[in-house]
Amino acid sequence: MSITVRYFASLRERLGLDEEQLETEGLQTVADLRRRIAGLRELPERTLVAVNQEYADPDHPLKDGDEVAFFPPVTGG
Amino acid sequence: MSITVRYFASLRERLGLDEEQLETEGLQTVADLRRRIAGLRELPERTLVAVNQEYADPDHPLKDGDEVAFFPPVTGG
Amino acid sequence: MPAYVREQAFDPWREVSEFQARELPAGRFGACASFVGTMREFNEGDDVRAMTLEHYPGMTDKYLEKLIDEAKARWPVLECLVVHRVGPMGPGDPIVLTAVWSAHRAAAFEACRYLMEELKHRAPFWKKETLAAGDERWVEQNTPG
Amino acid sequence: MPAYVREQAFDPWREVSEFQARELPAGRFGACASFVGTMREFNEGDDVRAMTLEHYPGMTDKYLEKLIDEAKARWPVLECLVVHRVGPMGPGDPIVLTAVWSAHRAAAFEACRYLMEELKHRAPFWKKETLAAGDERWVEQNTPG
Repeated sequence: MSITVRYFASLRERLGLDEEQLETEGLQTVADLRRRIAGLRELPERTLVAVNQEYADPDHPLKDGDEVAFFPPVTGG
Repeated sequence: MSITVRYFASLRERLGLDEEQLETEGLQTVADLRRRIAGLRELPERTLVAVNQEYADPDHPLKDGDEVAFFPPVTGG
Repeated sequence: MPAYVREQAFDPWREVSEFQARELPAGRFGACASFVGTMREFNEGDDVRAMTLEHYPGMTDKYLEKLIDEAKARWPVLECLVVHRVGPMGPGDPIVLTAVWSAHRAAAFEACRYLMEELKHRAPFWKKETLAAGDERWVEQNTPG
Repeated sequence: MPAYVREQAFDPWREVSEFQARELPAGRFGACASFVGTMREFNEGDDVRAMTLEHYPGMTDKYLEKLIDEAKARWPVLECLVVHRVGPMGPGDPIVLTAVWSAHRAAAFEACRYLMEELKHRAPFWKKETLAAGDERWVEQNTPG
């Protein structure tokens, strides 16, 4: 199962990473993916998550081809 | 003592009167003037009063040359 | 003073835009809240063809400026603008504009609404409607909100 | 759809004016409340020389349209307009516009504020400031109001 992971704003800059493809066999939910990524890189606690461009809870299920975005608290307007 | 009395909107139309000069010897306050006018003409209960172009309470004192306006509830905006 | 009574039709967004360019230092304000009241072609279930707005010249200006002073005393606002139409008008015509500039948004939102509510409840304007059939009536009171 | 992300400078009052002329039937609406957020030359006590707004293309449009749907479900509003700038900009530049049209004023005021608050708290935009000395910083969080 392959997932596209995107990073935005200060998180993108801190990681020096815009987007990556992750093989995610054995991962069921957003919380699983988050733990996997936190094992690879520093992910601040206040990081928000969207799946396929909508906010997602930790127990949101993952499927092949999903786009999952991680980003800091928003500051628009 | 002479007072200029002005009427606006539906009150002006109902009375057929825009402005009048009243001799007001013996009248101390807005309430006195209001009673005097109510003796001459029909003055609805919800009529508002301004003295010299500012809202005035019934006990507002009158003096020679004052401009006193009577008008219905406002409906601007 | 930033309160104007107009006998001619006015373009509220041109007023806001020009007032801002003239009176507000670019970069000092972060927020502008505005409200435009426009004549509807219906009121209280009836079709309205035309309207005439009467006011109390002299008292009107004074009262609108007092409202602006009150808003400036209650909120950290930089500038306020109020424009009110009087005389005869038709459906779609702007009647009133209130606009407030401030550093942050809460003050602008709250002061703008305050100006409109106070204006509606206390400023000496009166509406007379001409209904579809041609008969006229004075509006008895404003809608609560 | 009435939510737009713009990479160029925009004139918010021209947007409101043109949108109204194009989308709103004259005489049906009595109220238009609007808000414009503008870039300040100061933030959290520091002078700010420039700003860049990043967003999440795709999610942004979807989220702004969802907000408009929510506002329309909660209040009797006729139409909503949201415009948000992205990319590099300078002090005095408009960043965001929210505007709401309705028959009566309460719905317009409340829905307009709702759109702004929700946008600030949830829409995927991020500000990076360039300070007077040239150093850059990401804005950590929005002002509460």
